Amino acid sequence: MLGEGILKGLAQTAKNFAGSYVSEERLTTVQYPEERLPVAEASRVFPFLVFDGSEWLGGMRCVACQICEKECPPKCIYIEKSKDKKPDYVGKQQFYPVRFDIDISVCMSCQICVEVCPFEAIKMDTAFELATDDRFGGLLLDRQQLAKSNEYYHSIHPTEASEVDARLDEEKVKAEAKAKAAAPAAAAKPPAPAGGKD
Amino acid sequence: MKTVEEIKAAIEAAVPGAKVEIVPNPGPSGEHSLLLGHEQAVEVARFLRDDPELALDYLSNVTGVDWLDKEVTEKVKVKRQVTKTVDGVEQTVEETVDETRKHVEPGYLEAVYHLFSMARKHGPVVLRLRTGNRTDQVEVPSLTMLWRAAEFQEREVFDLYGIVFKGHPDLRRILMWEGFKDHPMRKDYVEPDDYEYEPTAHDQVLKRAQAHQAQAAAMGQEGAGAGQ
Amino acid sequence: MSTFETIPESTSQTSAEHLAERLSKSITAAAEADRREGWNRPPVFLPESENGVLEVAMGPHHPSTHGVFRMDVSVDGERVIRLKPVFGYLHRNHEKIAEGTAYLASMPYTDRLDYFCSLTNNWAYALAVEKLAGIQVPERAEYIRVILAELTRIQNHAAAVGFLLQDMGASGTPLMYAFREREKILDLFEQLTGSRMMCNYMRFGGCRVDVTDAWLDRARRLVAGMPQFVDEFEALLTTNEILMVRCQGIGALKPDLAVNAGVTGPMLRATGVNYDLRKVDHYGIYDRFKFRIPLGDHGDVYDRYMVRILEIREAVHILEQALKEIPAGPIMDPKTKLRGFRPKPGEAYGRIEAPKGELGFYLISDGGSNPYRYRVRPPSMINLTVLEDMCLGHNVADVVVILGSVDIVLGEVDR
Amino acid sequence: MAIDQELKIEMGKQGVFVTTIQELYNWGRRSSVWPMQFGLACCAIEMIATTMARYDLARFGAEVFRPSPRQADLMIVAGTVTKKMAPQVVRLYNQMAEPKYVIAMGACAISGGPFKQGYNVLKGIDRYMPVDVHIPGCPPRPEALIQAFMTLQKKIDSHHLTGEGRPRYLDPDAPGEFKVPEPGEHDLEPASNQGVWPVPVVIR
Repeated sequence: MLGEGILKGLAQTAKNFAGSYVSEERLTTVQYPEERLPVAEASRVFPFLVFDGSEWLGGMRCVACQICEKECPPKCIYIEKSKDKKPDYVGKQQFYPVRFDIDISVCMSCQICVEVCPFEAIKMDTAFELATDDRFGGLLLDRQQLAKSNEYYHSIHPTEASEVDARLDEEKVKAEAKAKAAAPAAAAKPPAPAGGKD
Repeated sequence: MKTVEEIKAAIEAAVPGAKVEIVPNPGPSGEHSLLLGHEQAVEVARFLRDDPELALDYLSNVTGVDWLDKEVTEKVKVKRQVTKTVDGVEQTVEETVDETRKHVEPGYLEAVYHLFSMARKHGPVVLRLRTGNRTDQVEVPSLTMLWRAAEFQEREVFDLYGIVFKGHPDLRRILMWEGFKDHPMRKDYVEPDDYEYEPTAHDQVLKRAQAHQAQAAAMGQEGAGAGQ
Repeated sequence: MSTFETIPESTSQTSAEHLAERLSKSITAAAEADRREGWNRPPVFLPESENGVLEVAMGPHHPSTHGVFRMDVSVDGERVIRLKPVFGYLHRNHEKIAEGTAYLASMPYTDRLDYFCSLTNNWAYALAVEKLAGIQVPERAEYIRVILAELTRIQNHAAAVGFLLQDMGASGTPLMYAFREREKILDLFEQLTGSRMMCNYMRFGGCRVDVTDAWLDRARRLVAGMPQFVDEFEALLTTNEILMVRCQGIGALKPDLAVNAGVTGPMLRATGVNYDLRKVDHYGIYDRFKFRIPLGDHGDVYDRYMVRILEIREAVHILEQALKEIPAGPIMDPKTKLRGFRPKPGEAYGRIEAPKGELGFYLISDGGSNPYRYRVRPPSMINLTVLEDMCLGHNVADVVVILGSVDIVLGEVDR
Repeated sequence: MAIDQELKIEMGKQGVFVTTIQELYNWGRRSSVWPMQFGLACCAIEMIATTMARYDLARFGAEVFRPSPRQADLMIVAGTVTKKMAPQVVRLYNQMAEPKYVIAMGACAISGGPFKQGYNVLKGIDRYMPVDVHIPGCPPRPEALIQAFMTLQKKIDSHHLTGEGRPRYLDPDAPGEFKVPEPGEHDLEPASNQGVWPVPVVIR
């Protein structure tokens, strides 16, 4: 019969329309600002810098090694290395970034900076509500804007963050053991330059 | 499927006077290619397509490659006649001297064709065509008349590399606009200086941004729109 | 004080006549060239109408071209007598940028080629590099790749059919159905890879992160519900009389022309040519799965539509098998370095069956950290070679439908 | 002239609604911003996803996507603008009727994004025409587009009809059309429209 196919299709849409009153499955709309979809744990938008403890500059894990700057495909990271050093999470003296800028108007959210970072310092954030009318001011993030606490990292990527913490703790234990082993050796040989092993 | 050597032999048997050379591929993929001479290229390609055993009816990929001029330095031993005073007597002695010679191997543009067979489900056979140099002898014969698949791809190679395909029915620019002068995929292409605000510039990008700012400063306030 | 230019009175010809004359000359010349070289092309329609010929530039801003694509169409009344595609409005220099950066850094750029199917693009590039450097991929990673590629195929085909219907004038409804399913698949992608569209997931020698059991369970649930969606989609469309009238016999393509023009993917299989790289190249682990290749008969728009729907069903079969059999094990080849990756000199051409056709990557390495030559063989662009042949003689309204059935993505056409 | 907010609420409770012409005008403007159906690249897919059932941009008064620039108020530049496409984008913008707004969606539209170093990529659409809202992301999530849309609505709400804070389309001296660039032999000419693109200098 001519028109049968059309009627079949219309029945389908009618089923979906009526079904949307009773079934969650068929009512897919998310009323965005009031109601939000759960953010996936692996979700990534823009990078941020992790710091330990309460002070953002003191606890920053980044040692300004500039690997992410080199590997970043669209070249949206800019780092300036410090002249002096500060202790990092295992107590080793390290450089820190005096300047760490990410231009999020260029960033392509590819996560390669996170993958290449050997210090677990840069991670991906999940905040996406960043629309602004100020292109030159609003889209260039400096190191203070980028710094987020480890607690925040735990809140957005719990599984990944605990793994990272476990790894860092292990390293710390190893480093301490090494330091302990090195201390008697250093004491036995006083002429060796102090701190040279670091 | 036949090996490259067998294909070469088959071509030489079928197309008299065909110039075919094997270009080896040192990589693990082992896809060696056949370099064709210009005169018989279309004949050879027709043979490859129509030969029932090869039946390469499907041209998958056409692309260009730009090989720049290479400066080759080599050490050559040269015999030279030197006049020497030996035991108070002047003599002419032949001596071997090391000499470094430099010569420039001219670069060329290359069109690469990847052929497969849909009928017999084998492949790839890689064909290469080379131009004389990179400036004025940039013609190679077109294979569009044999495989329509080459139509847009050869146009793209013409657009981006500047290889002129002789016999192509509609050789116009395809990706860039009409009136564009350069061939941007060539290795020595210089981009136009359209400066962009670069807050995170480093390495080459920083160099370019600095060059632009220096240029803008030299031109004064008039052309320094970006300097303001 | 008029600023309008006056038209010289000596012009005896009207512009339409002039146009028709110019056009008929060019068409005759083209036909002449075709005869000379024995091209297999359908006969060229010469303009016969007295009304003259109208040249229409469809695009680059056109609601139904899939992005920024232009067709210069000459129409005689409603009939198309000449059609030239114009590309390049989204030419964003993917190849040039890739030749200037490290091998790894090109991976996120491949996501943006065919932005519906980022995971198959990743796979094609990873496959080409693995071929170039001789890397082996662990078994579990191969399974993950197959699962993701088939999910990509489902969402691409669903969206392609939705867009085809959108072009046909069914504004909204089929596309909404397609996007409803697509969103579910995108949620899966996001949970695994972190991003909805630009997944950047595969690496040379494996995958970036491992799938969890929870994710696999979710995928199994989604795949179990998929046949129901396809049934619903088909009930909505397949026997719809309007769709049949608009699609059957429109844009028919002969198999020999399709092969000669390098057409691949569902478009080729709709003409009846059995050529699917999953069966031909046996790349990955596709020979472990049982699946059939749907083939068309007439090569028209309706066949392309049907082939896509059937491919969704076959993809569901593959997914069911892969999700059942996936083994435990590593997901990365331990020998492959992430940074400082330098393959030995050589070249390789790697290709896979992407949802749109054969997606190939041709790489030349000179031993450095950047590829010397990086080329993408874009299936969408080469499938457009036969666009003119398919459209000649049809109405203008059909051109939009035919273009919709080719299923192009401009990011890949122009790169 | 502003109304005392508390008084207004109090009167609203009594069933008397008070407003100003300005508020009414802005309310009308922001509640029916119709975008143009105009996609360029990857971000366009997320834009389409935003209009689909799950995110449903129609809830914000952006009910229909108009294919014609003459019927649209908002241009969402969704995707990479190449140099070949830029003249057409500017021409479409010029053809839109006032008041018109522009959202630059995604990294490419803002600055060229990841493709910034390409020879055929325009390094930001704001070289040629003014942009109201920028959304970073590659591509931004559909929610991000909705949030940008609400940002635009807030911006419209803050407009004054007269005086300093008035928008561009109420200022007779401000240009409504911008020069369409011409494709030249090596690059677009001009490379940017003077006055639209104030670029800060970054000295390193």
